[in-house]
Amino acid sequence: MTLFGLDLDYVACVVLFCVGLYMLVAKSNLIKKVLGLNVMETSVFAFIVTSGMIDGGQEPIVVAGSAPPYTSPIPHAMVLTGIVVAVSVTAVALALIAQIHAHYGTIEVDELKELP
Amino acid sequence: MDVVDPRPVLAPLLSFACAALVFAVGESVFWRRFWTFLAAGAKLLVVLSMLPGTLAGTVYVSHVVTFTPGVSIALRADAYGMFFALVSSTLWVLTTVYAIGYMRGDKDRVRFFGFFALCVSTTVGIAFAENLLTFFLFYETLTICTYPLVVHAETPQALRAGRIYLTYTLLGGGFALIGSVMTLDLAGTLTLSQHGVFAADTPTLALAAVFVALVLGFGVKAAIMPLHGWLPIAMVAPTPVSALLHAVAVVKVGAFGVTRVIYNVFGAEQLQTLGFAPPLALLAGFTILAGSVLAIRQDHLKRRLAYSTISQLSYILLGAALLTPLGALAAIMHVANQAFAKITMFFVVGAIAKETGKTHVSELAGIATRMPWSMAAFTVAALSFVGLPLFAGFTTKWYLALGALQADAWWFVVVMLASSFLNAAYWFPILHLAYFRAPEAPTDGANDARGGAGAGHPHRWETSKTLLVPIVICAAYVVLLGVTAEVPGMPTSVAVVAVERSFGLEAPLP
Amino acid sequence: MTTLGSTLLPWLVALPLVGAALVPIVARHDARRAGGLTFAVALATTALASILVAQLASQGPFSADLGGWTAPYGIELRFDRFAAWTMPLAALFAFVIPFSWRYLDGTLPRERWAPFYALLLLNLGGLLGFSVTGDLFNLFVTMEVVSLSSYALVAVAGRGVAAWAALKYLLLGAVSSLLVLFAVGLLFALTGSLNLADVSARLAAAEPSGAALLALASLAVAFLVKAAVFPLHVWLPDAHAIAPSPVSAVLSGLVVKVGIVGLLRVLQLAAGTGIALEPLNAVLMVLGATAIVMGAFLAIFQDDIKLMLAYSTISNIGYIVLGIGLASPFALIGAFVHVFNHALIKVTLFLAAGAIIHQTGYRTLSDLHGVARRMPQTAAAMAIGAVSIVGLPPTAGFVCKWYIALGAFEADQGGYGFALVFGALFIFVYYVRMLDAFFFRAPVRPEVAAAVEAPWSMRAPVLVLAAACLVLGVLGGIPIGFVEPAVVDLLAALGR
Amino acid sequence: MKTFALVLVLVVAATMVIGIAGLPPHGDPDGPIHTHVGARYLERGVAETGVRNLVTAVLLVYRGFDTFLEVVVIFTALVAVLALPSATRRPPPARGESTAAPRRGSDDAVPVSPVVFFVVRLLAPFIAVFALASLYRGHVTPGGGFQSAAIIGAMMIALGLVFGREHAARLVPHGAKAWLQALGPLAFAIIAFVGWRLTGAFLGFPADEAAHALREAMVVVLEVAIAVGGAVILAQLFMALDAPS
Repeated sequence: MTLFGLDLDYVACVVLFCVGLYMLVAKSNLIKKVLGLNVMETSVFAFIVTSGMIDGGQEPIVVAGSAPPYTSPIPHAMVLTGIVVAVSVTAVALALIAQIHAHYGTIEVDELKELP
Repeated sequence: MDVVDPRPVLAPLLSFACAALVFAVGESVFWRRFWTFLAAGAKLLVVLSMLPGTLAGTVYVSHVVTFTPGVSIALRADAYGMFFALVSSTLWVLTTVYAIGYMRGDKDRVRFFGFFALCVSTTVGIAFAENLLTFFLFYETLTICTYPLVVHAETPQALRAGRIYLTYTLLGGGFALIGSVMTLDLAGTLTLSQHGVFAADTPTLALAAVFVALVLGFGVKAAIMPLHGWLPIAMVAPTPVSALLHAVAVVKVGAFGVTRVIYNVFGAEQLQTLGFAPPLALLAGFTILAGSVLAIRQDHLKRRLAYSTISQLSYILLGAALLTPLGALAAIMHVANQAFAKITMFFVVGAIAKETGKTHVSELAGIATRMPWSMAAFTVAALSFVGLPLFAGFTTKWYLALGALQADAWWFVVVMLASSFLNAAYWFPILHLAYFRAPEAPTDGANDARGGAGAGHPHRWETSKTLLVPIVICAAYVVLLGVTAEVPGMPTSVAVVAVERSFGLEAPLP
Repeated sequence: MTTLGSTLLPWLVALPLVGAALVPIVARHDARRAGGLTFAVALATTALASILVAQLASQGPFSADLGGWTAPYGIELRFDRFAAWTMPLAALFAFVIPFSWRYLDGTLPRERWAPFYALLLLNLGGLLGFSVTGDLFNLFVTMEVVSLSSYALVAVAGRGVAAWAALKYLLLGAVSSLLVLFAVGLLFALTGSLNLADVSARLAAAEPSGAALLALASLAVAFLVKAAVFPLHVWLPDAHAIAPSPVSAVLSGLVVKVGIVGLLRVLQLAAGTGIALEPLNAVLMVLGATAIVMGAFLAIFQDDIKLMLAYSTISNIGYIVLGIGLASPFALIGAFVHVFNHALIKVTLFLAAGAIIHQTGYRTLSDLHGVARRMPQTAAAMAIGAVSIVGLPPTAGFVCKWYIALGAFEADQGGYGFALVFGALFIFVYYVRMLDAFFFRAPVRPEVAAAVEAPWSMRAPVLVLAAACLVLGVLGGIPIGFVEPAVVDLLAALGR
Repeated sequence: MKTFALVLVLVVAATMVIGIAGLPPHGDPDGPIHTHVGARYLERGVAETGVRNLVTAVLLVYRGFDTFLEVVVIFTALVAVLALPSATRRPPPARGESTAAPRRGSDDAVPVSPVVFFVVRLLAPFIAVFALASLYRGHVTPGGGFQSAAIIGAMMIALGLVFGREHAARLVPHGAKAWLQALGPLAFAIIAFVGWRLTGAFLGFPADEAAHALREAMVVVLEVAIAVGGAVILAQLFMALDAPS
């Protein structure tokens, strides 16, 4: 689907990316920042999966009853890896936030900046 | 004729090894002295062994490493380098003897002697540098190695002096680096050559930038005004350091660098065409006079010596900037003449401070009766600076005047004469005080207190032998250099070879 | 066509990673074994890397097709002359790890030793993988191994402040990683391939498009963040200063180089595509020069020695970026040699600083007066490192400064040569203060006055590294000779 | 901050949209994605790998090295969390807040509704079976090691929430924990070594028809290792984040 020559599926990914970026930059709460990061990650995954789609294609599992065209398997493999990476980063981020909370009693950047 | 030979590398390497050994075994006084003397003696022998070859026109070369084509570290003992290396190696031996006596009982002697040896090795490295990169490498190493010596006393003044020293010299080093880089960019090579490295069609503006950068860079250490500010301040260092480094090694390296730039980077002919030399000559002339005038006003002995050094160094620059064979000869010879005379003075001043605690001119009344030999040596050096015939300083002035006339610059002769009078004006009062005034009666022991631990032998004759022997030998050299100026086989002949072969000028003397 | 090199290459990456997996197992009953195993793995990796470098020197670049699938159908690891830097990289880890043995006493409780060492090995494996991979997506994954372990290493020893520094690092690092992934997606959509060389060739064959430009720009921005190029450096000073010293050494010396190696990949991608690199180069030059000056300037105001070293990293990364931006042969040679030389120097400095902090308990200059009297060898190593980082001869730092300055004039950008030479001197102002404080002042703290030299397991790495700083100043021709052909090839590919 | 964020977002959005306009339209069968590397995988994937789910084929066989690094990444996350100081030192209670607020964990009363308790208990076995099915059928249907790892991990987390950590921790034998969490990287290393001995290539899979069973076995080992190792790591991550020291 296109509008003004722009691929709307891709544009949706850009919008999602920017929503996440806004959360990451503008929100003061650290958890919300990490959520923003997750939204950005999701948008990139969506973008990659979208790029591998093919019109009228089906999942790339070659069994009896399936027939070409298949969607490209590579983006799926990439996104699978990407998700695992994203989970790992999120886990470490949450662990760090737990540290910060345990030590300072707050996870608001505004308040953290005021601390000595 | 170039001959590949390991000796140019061996000479600095010996002092490097010495430094390493001193740091390793330094706590033992015996071994420290043993290695230092062994290395100093061995190095002098190595340098001397190359002398016959140099006089015959042989140039010893050794390549250490090549980075990329045109950029390498290599050492090359040409006649000019040999001359400088000879002076510095000889003085290392003498200064070491003196320093052992002077530093007795002082703290941190391991550090002192270790860095001392490092400085000397880098000086020889500079003398033998085959290209600008090698030169710069040793030049900056010298800066760093001198720093611990300058701040040796660890007093606030010493630390401040150290910082000022580093600021001046490192900024200078920066300019030298830029100049070297531009040289490589313009000429495609860094190798110092007899007739300069630049092609005739190189843009003048670029060459001017290179000249300014390099002269600024090396001029800092040569203490050309207005880049001289660090030298008087650095006099807080222990006297052997002031003597060897701030009268000989460090400052001479600067002057040596400027001469190399004039003759081996640009070449006399090209510089003649470009016309960059006269401004430098003017600056040098100005420094000669201004340094002398300032020296008169100093009451602190070492500071007076420092300003005198500033003035004397510009003789070398002036001689080089005249671009005539006799001027160049004077410049080279002055490297030795000034070194021996000035080191004599520093030794004497150090001995006086050590023995009596006196550091100011005004305190010197009657000192000649207390220390007759030392003051005799001082007198010899002073006369040399004033330029009396039969003393080393005369030969310089003589050739310099002839060189100035060769270049049709008669007014430099006037500068020289004026400088002689100024020299007399600040040395003779000292002699007058020392010989013809009765010593002041000790009033309240303040002088002794100022001398600190060193002022402990009020009734000893003269001073300890380790101080006196180098003083006398240096003074003897001053006379020797003066009377043997035209005797074949003496230092002058090396200088003549250097003018011919290293600078590519016609023979200055028949 | 399986040669010894291509057979061993995958194991270079796998060895430390598998070693990391084994560390917690081996250390189940005795935490001290973790350090021993880690050291053994680092040594083995160094040996492996040395063999590969020897192969490279004798046979030229080689690659390994993983799983036997030839590129672009599988993942390709490529060992070229730039990748030769993996050897010193692994070797530096082999110095950092024994240093950590005694350093961890009193820094970390024993039950966390095994994870700490495992993280170090993961970091090493990731760095090696990142340096040798020839595959875009693999580049992303290896980069994540490096980043993730780095975030954690920053926060390992401290509580709140460390976690906060690590989180800042993580958030910026994650965004830059995401940009890399986004760019990989774009390039894959454009070319259908993930192999670096193949993507580059296919980009060159196609019309230059805005998407390719966006991909390269995203990559460049991402790697500039990773390299902490001023003004994208905000995460670096705190993270590098707060981390335990061995970690600071690794982060400052090696991990920031991820950004530089990444920039190199951007150049390789862009080669031959017809995309004009002049704007990128102009930006890199300005950023590099700014970073040199600002890093040095900010370092002057620091009293904390580790913070100061962190700022000097920013300044030194500026050298490298400037060298890459100048894009003349000498500048590139200088930049790439500095990738290694800076690593060596910075590891030396951080380890020496770590030894001093560990022995005295103080980390600011004003507290550390006179420390050289009690720890002369460590302080001497620190002095050599300081002289070297400023780029004074005869040390390793000088060689690079010389070449980059040379490159500036070669590229007719003499002004940048000035910025480089005098920006470096600027920072020496500060180091002189440090040397004064260490060597020429009386101790003010009783702990400093009573300190003793660090144990040999900490002192030996520091001393050997300091000696290497000096040796590489004189023998600087070796790394230069190694990099030169690669730079010539790269420039040829870029059409210069 | 908000204004800055908005400006940044707008600039980024504009840049990205301009860049994206240059992409080939997606879904086009003649686009580069579908004609280059991907086409070969679709054509010869089944024959070359013996795996019918081509995503799995790409993941484990064609790009196995990526997946090796992927399990390393998640292992890194676990080690990273374990390396951090324990975060259980609670902050001083804020003003007005009761110090007796209930804490989760088996040592305190677990304020979980009986409904949740029952549902989790009831569903847990089914979840486990689903995970196994996803693993077992992974080469012919969507699914595979990572998916089942996520499912098992989620199950363990749910059990941990309901029964308390101690109960859940018993699901992972203590002595084997160190081995299990490293299962992914270790299995990859072993398979890589075996593949190297068999085919001469790191992580190579024997291609000839005779070695079909062996190839199958290697894939299965990897899938199981990913599933078990991943699940153990996920569960441990969760517990470490909330571990009392």
